[in-house]
Amino acid sequence: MTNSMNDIRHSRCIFMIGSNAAEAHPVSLQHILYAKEVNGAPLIVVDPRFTKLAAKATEYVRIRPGTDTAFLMGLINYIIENDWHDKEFIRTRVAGFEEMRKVAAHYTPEVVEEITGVPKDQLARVAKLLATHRPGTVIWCMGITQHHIGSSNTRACCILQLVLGNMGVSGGGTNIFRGHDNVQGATDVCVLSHSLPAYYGLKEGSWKHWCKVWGVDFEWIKGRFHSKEYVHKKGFTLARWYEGVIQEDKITQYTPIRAVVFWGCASNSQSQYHKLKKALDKLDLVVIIDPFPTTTAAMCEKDNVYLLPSTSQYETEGSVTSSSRQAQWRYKVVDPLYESKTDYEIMEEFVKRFGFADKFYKNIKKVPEDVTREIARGALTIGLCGWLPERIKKHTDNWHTFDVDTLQAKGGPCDGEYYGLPWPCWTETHPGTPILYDISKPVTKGGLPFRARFGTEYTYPDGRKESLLAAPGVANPGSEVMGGYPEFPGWKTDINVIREALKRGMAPFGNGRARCYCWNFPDPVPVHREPLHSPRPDLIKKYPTYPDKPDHYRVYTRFASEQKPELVKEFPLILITGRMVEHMGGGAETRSNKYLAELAPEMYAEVNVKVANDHGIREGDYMWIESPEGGRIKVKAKITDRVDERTIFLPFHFGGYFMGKSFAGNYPEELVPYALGEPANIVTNYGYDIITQIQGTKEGLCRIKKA
Amino acid sequence: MKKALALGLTTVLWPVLAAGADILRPYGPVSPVEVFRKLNGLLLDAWPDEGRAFMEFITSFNVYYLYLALGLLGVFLLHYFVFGPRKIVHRGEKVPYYGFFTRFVHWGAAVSMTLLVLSGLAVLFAKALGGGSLVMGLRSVHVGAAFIFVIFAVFLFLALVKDMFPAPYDLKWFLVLGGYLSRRTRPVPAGKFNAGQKLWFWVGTAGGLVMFYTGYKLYQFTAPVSYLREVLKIHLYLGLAVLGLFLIHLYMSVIAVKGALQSMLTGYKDIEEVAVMHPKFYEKLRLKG
Amino acid sequence: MGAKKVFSRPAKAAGKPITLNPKLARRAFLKIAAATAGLTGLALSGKIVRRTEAKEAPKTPYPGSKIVRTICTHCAVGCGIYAEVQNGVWVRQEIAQDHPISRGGHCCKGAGAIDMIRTEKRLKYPLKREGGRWKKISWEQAFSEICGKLLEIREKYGPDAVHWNGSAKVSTEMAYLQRKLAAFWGTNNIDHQARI
Amino acid sequence: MARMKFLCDIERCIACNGCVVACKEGHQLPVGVNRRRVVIINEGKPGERSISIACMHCSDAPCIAVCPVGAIYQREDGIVLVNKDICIGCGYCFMACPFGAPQFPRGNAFGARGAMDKCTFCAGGPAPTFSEKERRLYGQNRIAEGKVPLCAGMCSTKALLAGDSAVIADIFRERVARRGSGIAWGWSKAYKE
Repeated sequence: MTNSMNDIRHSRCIFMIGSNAAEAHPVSLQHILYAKEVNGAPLIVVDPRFTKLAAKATEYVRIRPGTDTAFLMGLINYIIENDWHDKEFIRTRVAGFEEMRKVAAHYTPEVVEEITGVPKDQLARVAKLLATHRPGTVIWCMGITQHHIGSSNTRACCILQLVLGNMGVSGGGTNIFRGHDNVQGATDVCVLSHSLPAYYGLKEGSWKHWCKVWGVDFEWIKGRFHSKEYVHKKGFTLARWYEGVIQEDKITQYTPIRAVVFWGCASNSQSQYHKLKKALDKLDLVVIIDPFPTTTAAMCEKDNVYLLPSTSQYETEGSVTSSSRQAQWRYKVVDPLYESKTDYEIMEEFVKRFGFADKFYKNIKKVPEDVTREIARGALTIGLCGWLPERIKKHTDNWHTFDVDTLQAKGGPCDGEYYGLPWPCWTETHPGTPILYDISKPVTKGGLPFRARFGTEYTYPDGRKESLLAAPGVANPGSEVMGGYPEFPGWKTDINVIREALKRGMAPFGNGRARCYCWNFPDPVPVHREPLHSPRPDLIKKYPTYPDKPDHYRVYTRFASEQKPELVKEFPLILITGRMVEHMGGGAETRSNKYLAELAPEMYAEVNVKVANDHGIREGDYMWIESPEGGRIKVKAKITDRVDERTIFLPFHFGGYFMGKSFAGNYPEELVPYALGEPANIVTNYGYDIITQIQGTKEGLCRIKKA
Repeated sequence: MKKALALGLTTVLWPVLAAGADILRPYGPVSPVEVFRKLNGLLLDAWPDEGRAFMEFITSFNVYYLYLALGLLGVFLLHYFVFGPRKIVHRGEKVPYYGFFTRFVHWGAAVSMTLLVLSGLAVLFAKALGGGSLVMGLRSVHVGAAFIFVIFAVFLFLALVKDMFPAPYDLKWFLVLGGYLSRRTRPVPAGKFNAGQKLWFWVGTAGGLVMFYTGYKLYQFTAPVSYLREVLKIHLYLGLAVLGLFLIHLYMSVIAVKGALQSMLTGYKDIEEVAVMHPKFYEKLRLKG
Repeated sequence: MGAKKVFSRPAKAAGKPITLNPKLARRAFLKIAAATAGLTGLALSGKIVRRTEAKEAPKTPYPGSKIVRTICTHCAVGCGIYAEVQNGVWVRQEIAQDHPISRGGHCCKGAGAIDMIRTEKRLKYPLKREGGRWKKISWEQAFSEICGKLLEIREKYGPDAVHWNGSAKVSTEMAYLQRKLAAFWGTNNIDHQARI
Repeated sequence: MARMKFLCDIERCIACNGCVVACKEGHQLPVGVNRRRVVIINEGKPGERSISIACMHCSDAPCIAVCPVGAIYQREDGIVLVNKDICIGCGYCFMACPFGAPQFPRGNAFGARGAMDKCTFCAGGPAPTFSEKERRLYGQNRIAEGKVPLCAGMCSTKALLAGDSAVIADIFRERVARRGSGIAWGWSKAYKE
């Protein structure tokens, strides 16, 4: 999120696409509905499904799954055509606008209607609402990202905001509501196969930087790896690690995977779950560390699995980062229950036995505070330098002193600081950055320009040259250079450079332009590409997907070869998944809560009444849903108008059944969750994002029949 | 209250206010009036039509039970002292009247019925007992006894039904009120069972089954609430009839007709008594020899 | 913080239980409004209504308890939780009305956060699957067997034969340690839920 | 005299069930007892709305009128409570209630209904305040602590308002005036003056 939950209170227009915040982030609605009621902000909800959020919308746009880019580019085009774009903002702070405009011109209202199914009048109305109500915020979730063109979708959202000039202002911004409670924190420290903490990547310089922070020799770390190549090679992802075991797609790693450790991670959230199940049956070792037995434990049928009881989050402590980039200290409430151990203790035991405890804990005497300090020393790119445990605790201890509207403390020990020190929090005294790219405030007071990450100038394929630095006169107040400037050399590895930049009132990462044209992406400007399993075979030719990617996070990932126009004949219905308010993620915790299980006890599939009648299915009947990959699940039908006549919706929280068979007996005795059901991900389709390899669970196909 | 009125007014004024705030209109054409109506339908259900009536019914119904019980008690006392119990000169000859099975199911039904009546009355007059766990316990007894009773009632029905069909002379029996309003003993028009017994039989078994069904619905408590209200009404009205006949039966068999109790215990009736009280059956016996 | 007007209560003999019977005059807390109500009103009108303190602190059902501030574990909104702890037991979940983001609000998951402690479905000790059945083992056995096997796999097939699935549900510090562990183990095969 | 009331702002309720679980978890209710529930109308269609419903603590409460043992009573501040020591579980109150508030946990002999349980406005019950008995039978007594009911306090969107009628009516009217729509469903039924 570039802004914060509370900042939505200042929005004059709320555009939500691919998000069901009413179920996934109910408390955020407090602020959204406030803006709707008090500012008279239209609430535009774009979603294939009439969600609980859509029930609160002033404008609901039903869109065909997987066509978000087309719709967004259509909006952008319509806004530019009508001369509603923010010309001054684009002139001073945006790069590649002309190139983008040429691409967007293709997406006329007629074309958009053809692709997305959104009537052209509605597109015009939405575009007008966006143009006449500024600043507006754009909010999205997994409905945007979980597509093979997920990264294009997200960029299209960003471009929309750039065109409207809604970036860096209160009430504007691109706000991505993140899922898990600390997914922002875990992402910031990059529990990811393609980067070291704080998005440093896997380049040699990055390794050296972190080795310095850890106080270990880079050569030693290198020696721990199989070879030098593998130090810099992106690893398997959560979405496809099981291919490393079953190898149905060719892997590019010297060895198959033999063991997997699930450390606070559910397996039933991964698509094509029936293939993951094969991997579980094949692995030598499965270790599950969790407060609950999880679906994974029940799915393992071999004697290869260990279940270690870690404590819940309330029996340990540490900082958590909310979606708004705020750190809060999650204090320990009670001592560990039963024989469970905290994750820190388990980690220590592992590290001790692996034989590198002295190196691992070199700078860490007290857990978790010293870990926070180590992160602060290393994570310069995103400015976690100011996140010291004392400061984070101070904010949590004094949360009552922060203003609801601005999130700034009025008086008290945190006077003037923003709640949770939203990163970048450059130094120990920096108040945090409540709104990213806001040039109305000095950098030391939480302002920032766009980052000048990609040099100072770029030549586009048509020969046009453009500066990548902000236009003259555009900079934060108090900046030594009033205008664009490149990044300070060495700022990513030396805190003193950052201090120096701040002293001069400047941003360490420079003052650049936001790019509408990303030359390092497969599609420099987002373009529509039909889903791999498209329900519109006639459009595949015009909007084909990418060529296959042979070494995509160590596994061959099919794109063009997977896109078969004839598939829709056999699998005519579109399959999307989503959340229920009662459950969370894989549901291990919530399905073990008797009250939540009472409220949402059963797996179901939402079916439109027409589809149901065509298949002879009545409310509450069991039906089979089958995927092109051979997955099938038996679920109850819930007949509803939430989905349209081509779509099936499944909530993805359930587990404990597998293709019609109950696995309740496989749970440890007496620990069977109160609610069991078929995992929706058994039938989610093949398809991964070209850049991030996020799974495309929101654009698959399926067929149904009465059970 | 003024504030409530103001709220009401804003609701009514909605279309006017909303004209200026077109953008805020929720997606789709739904007015608050519509929402109000839907919610009423869903949540209040039939309450606006039935609620008040139900309250009046339930708060005033207990008193009928009281009137009935007290009234019958008075009638019994009066009858006892005016006409006295019926005694029939015993010649000593006994005829088998009730088989073992009949007696067995009769007493099973009788005991459970007694429990049902007593516990039922306890629930109705719970206030006098102070409510709480005592009455709650008696409610459980009511439920338990009902399950026992219904089994006996079915068998009792099967055992006796062939002699229980109404006959033309039953009317006459009612006209003379079974001859009980007289000190003299004259034969009354009755078969194996007189009209009063038949009435009790039908109310006790068929009515008992209805009581059981309605009671079961109340025990389950899952039916729609307006159905429950109806069911409760039936249960209470029928209960009144059952209580009345139960008390009459009790009085007749234990006090008013000497030997009646004895005959249900032993299964034999005095031939003289049969001749007087059940002449049609006596005829049949004589014909048979 | 809420628009709570708490009047003083009639003095009662200390230690004697007070019965809130209708027959007894109830004069305590005659005018309270839900914090929510107050807060939203406040939010809408911009007024700040301060709560007038009760002259005598109300008795609490959990004497000696303390409030621990913590954060809900269910989504990234970051709602605050007041956990009331008495003698090391989390006795109840209080309303964190003054939390700047959630202002006491919770969805059904957060409202039942305490269930994470109360539920009977928590894992209680390390388990191992043996002959198709779950068998209780000691921590020591668990660690030595797991780490032994992991090291054996590393030795035999290389560090990339192990895949680590980290978590977005642990603290940032723990997540960082997970990433660090993978680096020290010698692999980039580590990922977590942000990928999906 | 202050008068305690509930008001659910239908325009704000998002059917997140936060109030339901807050209530159950706060009072440790058995599964199946719903002192509060959320009802959705027009589900999945334009005009979808939801409302959170519990005992409204009516001013002229039908349950009090029909209770055959006088177990239900109303406090001076309008809160309607039940005395579980007197209640016989007959269910009349459920049949008389316009809102379906009374609940009956099972568990006696032959599975007969136990004593009636319903929303207490978090005001405990007639047992000694803060006693173990009160907690077991009625749940928390937050009113005696000067705290607000859990459901309203934990409402995610501040849709559910609870408290002194004058205050919450003010808040609600302000909201209605701002946005131009809103109905206080149930008020005319529950609070006749």
